[in-house]
Amino acid sequence: MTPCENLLSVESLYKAFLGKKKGLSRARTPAIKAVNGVDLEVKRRETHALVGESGSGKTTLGKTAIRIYAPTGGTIVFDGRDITQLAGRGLKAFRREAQMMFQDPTSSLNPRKSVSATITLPLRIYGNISSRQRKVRVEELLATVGLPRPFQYRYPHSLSGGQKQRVGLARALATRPSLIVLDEPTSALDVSVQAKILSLLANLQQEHDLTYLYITHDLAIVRNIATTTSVMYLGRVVEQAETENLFSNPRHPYTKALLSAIPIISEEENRHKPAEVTLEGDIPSPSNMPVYCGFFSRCQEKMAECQQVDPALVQVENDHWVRCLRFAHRREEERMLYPFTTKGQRS
Amino acid sequence: MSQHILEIKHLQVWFHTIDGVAQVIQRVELVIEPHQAVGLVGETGCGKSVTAKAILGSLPVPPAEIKRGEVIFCNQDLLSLRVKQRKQLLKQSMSYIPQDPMTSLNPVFTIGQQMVDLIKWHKCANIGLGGLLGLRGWTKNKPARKTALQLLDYVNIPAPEKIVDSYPIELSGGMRQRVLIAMALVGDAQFLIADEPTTALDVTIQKGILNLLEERIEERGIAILYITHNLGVARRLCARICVMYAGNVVETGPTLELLEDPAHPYTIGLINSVPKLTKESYVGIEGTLPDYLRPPSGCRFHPRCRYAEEICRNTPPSLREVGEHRFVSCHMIESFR
Amino acid sequence: MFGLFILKRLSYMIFTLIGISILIFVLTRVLPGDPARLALGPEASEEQVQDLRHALRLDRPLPVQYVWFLQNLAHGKLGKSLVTHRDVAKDILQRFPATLELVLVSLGLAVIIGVPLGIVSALHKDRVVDYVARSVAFTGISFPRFWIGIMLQLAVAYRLGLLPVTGRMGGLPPPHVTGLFLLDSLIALDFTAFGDAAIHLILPAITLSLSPLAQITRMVRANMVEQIHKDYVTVNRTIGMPETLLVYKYMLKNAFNATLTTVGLMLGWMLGNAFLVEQVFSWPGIARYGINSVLRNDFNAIVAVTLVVGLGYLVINFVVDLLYRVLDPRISLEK
Amino acid sequence: MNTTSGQSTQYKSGFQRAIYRFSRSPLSIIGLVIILVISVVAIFAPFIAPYPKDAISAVHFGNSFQPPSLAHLFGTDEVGRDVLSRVIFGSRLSLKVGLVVVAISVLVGVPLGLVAAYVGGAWEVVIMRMTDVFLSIPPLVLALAVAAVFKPNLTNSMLAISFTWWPWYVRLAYGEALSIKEEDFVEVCESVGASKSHIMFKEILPNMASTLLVKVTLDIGYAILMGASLGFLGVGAQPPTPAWGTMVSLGRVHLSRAWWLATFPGLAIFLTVLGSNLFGDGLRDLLDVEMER
Repeated sequence: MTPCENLLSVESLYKAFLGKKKGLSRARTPAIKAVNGVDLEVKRRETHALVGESGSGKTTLGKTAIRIYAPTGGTIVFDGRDITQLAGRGLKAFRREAQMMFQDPTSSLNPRKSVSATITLPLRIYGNISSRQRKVRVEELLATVGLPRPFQYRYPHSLSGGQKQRVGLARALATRPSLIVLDEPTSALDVSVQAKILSLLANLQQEHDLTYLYITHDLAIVRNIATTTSVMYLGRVVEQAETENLFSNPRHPYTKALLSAIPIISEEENRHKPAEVTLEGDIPSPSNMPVYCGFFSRCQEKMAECQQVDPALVQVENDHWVRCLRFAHRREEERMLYPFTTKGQRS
Repeated sequence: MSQHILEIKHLQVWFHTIDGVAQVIQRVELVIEPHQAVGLVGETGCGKSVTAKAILGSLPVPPAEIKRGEVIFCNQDLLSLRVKQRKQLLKQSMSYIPQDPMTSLNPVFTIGQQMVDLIKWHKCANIGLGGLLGLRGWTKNKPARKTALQLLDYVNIPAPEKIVDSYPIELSGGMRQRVLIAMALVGDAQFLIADEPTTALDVTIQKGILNLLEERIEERGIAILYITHNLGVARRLCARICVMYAGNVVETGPTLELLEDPAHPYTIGLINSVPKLTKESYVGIEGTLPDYLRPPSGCRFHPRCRYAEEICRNTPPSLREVGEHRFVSCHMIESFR
Repeated sequence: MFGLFILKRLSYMIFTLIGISILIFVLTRVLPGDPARLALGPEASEEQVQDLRHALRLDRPLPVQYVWFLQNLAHGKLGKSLVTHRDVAKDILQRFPATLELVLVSLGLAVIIGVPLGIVSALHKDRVVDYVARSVAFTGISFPRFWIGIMLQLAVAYRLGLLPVTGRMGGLPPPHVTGLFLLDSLIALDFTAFGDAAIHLILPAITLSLSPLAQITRMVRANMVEQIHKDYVTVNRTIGMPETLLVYKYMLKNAFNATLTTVGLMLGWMLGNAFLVEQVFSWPGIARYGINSVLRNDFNAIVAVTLVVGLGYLVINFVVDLLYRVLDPRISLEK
Repeated sequence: MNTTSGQSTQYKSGFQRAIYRFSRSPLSIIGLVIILVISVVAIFAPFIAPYPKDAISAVHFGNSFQPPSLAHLFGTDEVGRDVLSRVIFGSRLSLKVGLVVVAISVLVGVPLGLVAAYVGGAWEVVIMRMTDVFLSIPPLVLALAVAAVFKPNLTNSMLAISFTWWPWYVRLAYGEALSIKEEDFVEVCESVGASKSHIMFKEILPNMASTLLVKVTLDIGYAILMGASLGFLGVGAQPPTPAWGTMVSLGRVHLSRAWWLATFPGLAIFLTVLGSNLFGDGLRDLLDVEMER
């Protein structure tokens, strides 16, 4: 089968965490709908950014997309194969093709295991190569992520934040995956170290034809490394577009608020920022989700009907989708022009 | 004497650890004018929080040791005052906003109880037995509670009546930070130290808090020392920025000038490492942070500096004026600017 | 919210109680050693033993025995003691106040001395006071209760003759109201009886309270020290809050919650360890009664004592949990 | 702090740092010394004891009830045996009780706690409820009941104590595993496809090793204490075997006439438990600090 254009495509994906059990009775506290119907397409060798604030479900989406969590609804297609219901051996076989790099450098490495033991684990499970070859592979991986050879004998407590993230990256590369989900890899690092990790990630993408699903809340990074960007709010994609397009012409009020809130350094960056928007209030809690548009309580451009209708994701431009009633009227016109491409109701 | 509200002269702080003596703060010079917002910017481990603690006097003395230096505040050197005197002075004119809203409020008392204690304490020396026991009735006492409600409203908290009787765990991060700001504004302090108050918050909520801080500071004419690792936040709030690296103030100057045309090699490297919306290429800084147990001799940036010469390796530089209110601590400044 | 919590805990307690009864029931019935033979002693004839076995329904299959046992339990009949041939329930009712009094006084002693000692040693960490407090704590824990009891008896009671060696009352016990002699004598305003009961109580109470005293001191110290590192302490101190307010109101309340669980545990622990102290001081409590029943394999009594002590344990844990919820809002408000 | 330009600071390795900090707290050193002394005494008992034969069966009615003297440092008992020798041999028994009880409890309790915390579901409910049942009976009562049913001897008393001791380790392992399994590296192993047993025993267990070590050190002392209590109540090792608990109980009968019979074995118990307590506590402060780093 010819390798289809999308490495990973996700359709109306749901993931809810059951609330705590109340005593012996069956009743539970309301389920937390972390991912609430998401459609996503990640093309090969692309960096697709998932942007959103805490509680937007971006990390859960990342983990569910590569089956670290089992989804409660929707379908996931990886490289043409449906991996939604995979389990046991099938799931284990799939695992080598998609890996994840975590946010917190200290907690993603077992403090009691040496660097080489951490990297060898995936090799032992998938590599079926002799231990001597494994040692060579470990040294090779350390070199790829820019760490000197003797680092393999060191323990996590003697490494800096940046060095720990490089070990995490080496571990992710061990099984030669085609997709890596990066969960805010640099947010715990200092700016100077972050720059080096980001350039390392960029080089590795070229050398190993890697596809990245880059999860972050830092739009400045997204602007520099992502080809496509999806903005998430309360478990849903509220806007998705080519990164250039999103920054030059943001449509959804939340995206505009996010863009205007980024602290900038140089004067000319101001030109890339939309008009001043300040949000009040807090994100509604994911356990009792409003039935209408989640952003209603904080939206500056809210209209009356925003409180009745739950907006669907609508195509406003080639490869630019928005989930907002302001653009809903487009849907009627669209029905005439492109009857089958409204994302929400894929036939 | 001088009209500065706070002046730090050649502060040096060492820490005695098991592995040896960590010379964390080598030389910090800092001047803050009344009604002025100064940003103290630096990466993790550069000593900015230690400087703040030295001013507030909350440095744990057994491991820490203030080798030399003076912190002149309201014409008195805080370091030489006795604890009682310093507390009295701080009580009237200085206050503090902590970094992590999640752990900075006492979990087992309501917001009202904590604020009323603070308000009562600011007015009179002792808060009486009732306060000590935290009797529920006591917190209902009218004047202090009314001031607490006013303050909560002053920091734009919706429905202060509900918040006053709720416990910290019931509030979101942004809300807790606003409570902490309200607490910092209890006494009419002229000087405020904020230690990265918005780092733990989301970008949109951070913007709200920064707007609030900006308005209240201008209204009350408070001078603020704003500590952060994010240059963008410093630009948004502060008129002047001091850049710190490895226990030294390497450069100070008006915000816009410093960001547009940085002088010190480290500041240049720092600004170049930040990914910008204009998609300019970002390149980090070579090498890693120095180890305080065996700090590099002379200028502590010399191992990572392109312009390092022999002089940089032996003698530590001192702040030199290179423009209007612009100071840089670097020997080779003339050669590459 | 509270109703639900209480309901949940009660169902949990009943469930555990049943668990205990099964455990003890199995222990006494299934394990080797024929209870009837042991009770009647070696010289009893074979058919005498068989009659007893039949009377106690030991010959029936196990589940039937257990059901029969539960029925009796429901009616409060705990069966006859093979030794005293009196109804076990009466024995226990008569002896329980003695143990209760000993345990309560010892706990009072431990808390009154332990809590302040813990606070002081936490505040002056690693200074003389701290070392003294910690060494007192360590010795307290390490003393074998029975041995320290004997030593006290030997030194104070026997050699110096200051205090009575054993027993609970010299003269006549006060009129029976609650069974707690101290209380009863106070109610009857009979101060000589009160004095008499008190001096009898001193040595056993000290012996029993030594280890809980040490545990409470350590726990209070550990909790207070933990509080010192918390952010809110440094923040309040930086804002300039006076030390006394900070320590005695803010830190103490945090530390107190955790100490409460220790006090609860100690109360339960004491119930168990009263066995040794009552044996040494021949204190007429259920613990001593329990030991004799175990030694003579009077299995009805064993089951009864274990159930009573187990129930006491569960009630204490339940009360501690309830208090913990009241004091610490975080748990009940957890969304 | 990481290395500077080139010359790497000579860092005391974790172990050296631990030794340095340990040596700074006097209480822990005393604890270590006591434990070492008692272990040496236990191992070389036959050579150290002045009258090795007295420890088992020898009887000299001639010099019974001799007060402590140069010949008999701890005096002699009712049948003339040297109390010091019996106490020295008694240390063997006690250490055996302590080590066996703790070993059984760790081997039974820790895996159950791990499974309950990591696998969860039905396992968790069954294991934890059973633990609650065992722990809601005061340990001494349960041990007493178990020991009394069997023929009273040392092995049975050890089994009785272990029977009541393993639930503490289930609870300890359960609590630790619950917090460790939240760490990212556990999720990484799951995402890489490591087996459940690998994660439990090779990822989670090593991280709770230090807390376990502290509890083991403390528990050896407490297990000895429990063993002595059972001995005192008459269900432990029977005479003439030199068990400390039994010696105290027998000594109590002649207390007024020969105070030394009960005093010295009791002192030995006290010292052992004190040693393990001090050393355990020193270990805990040490490991907590190491955790903070």
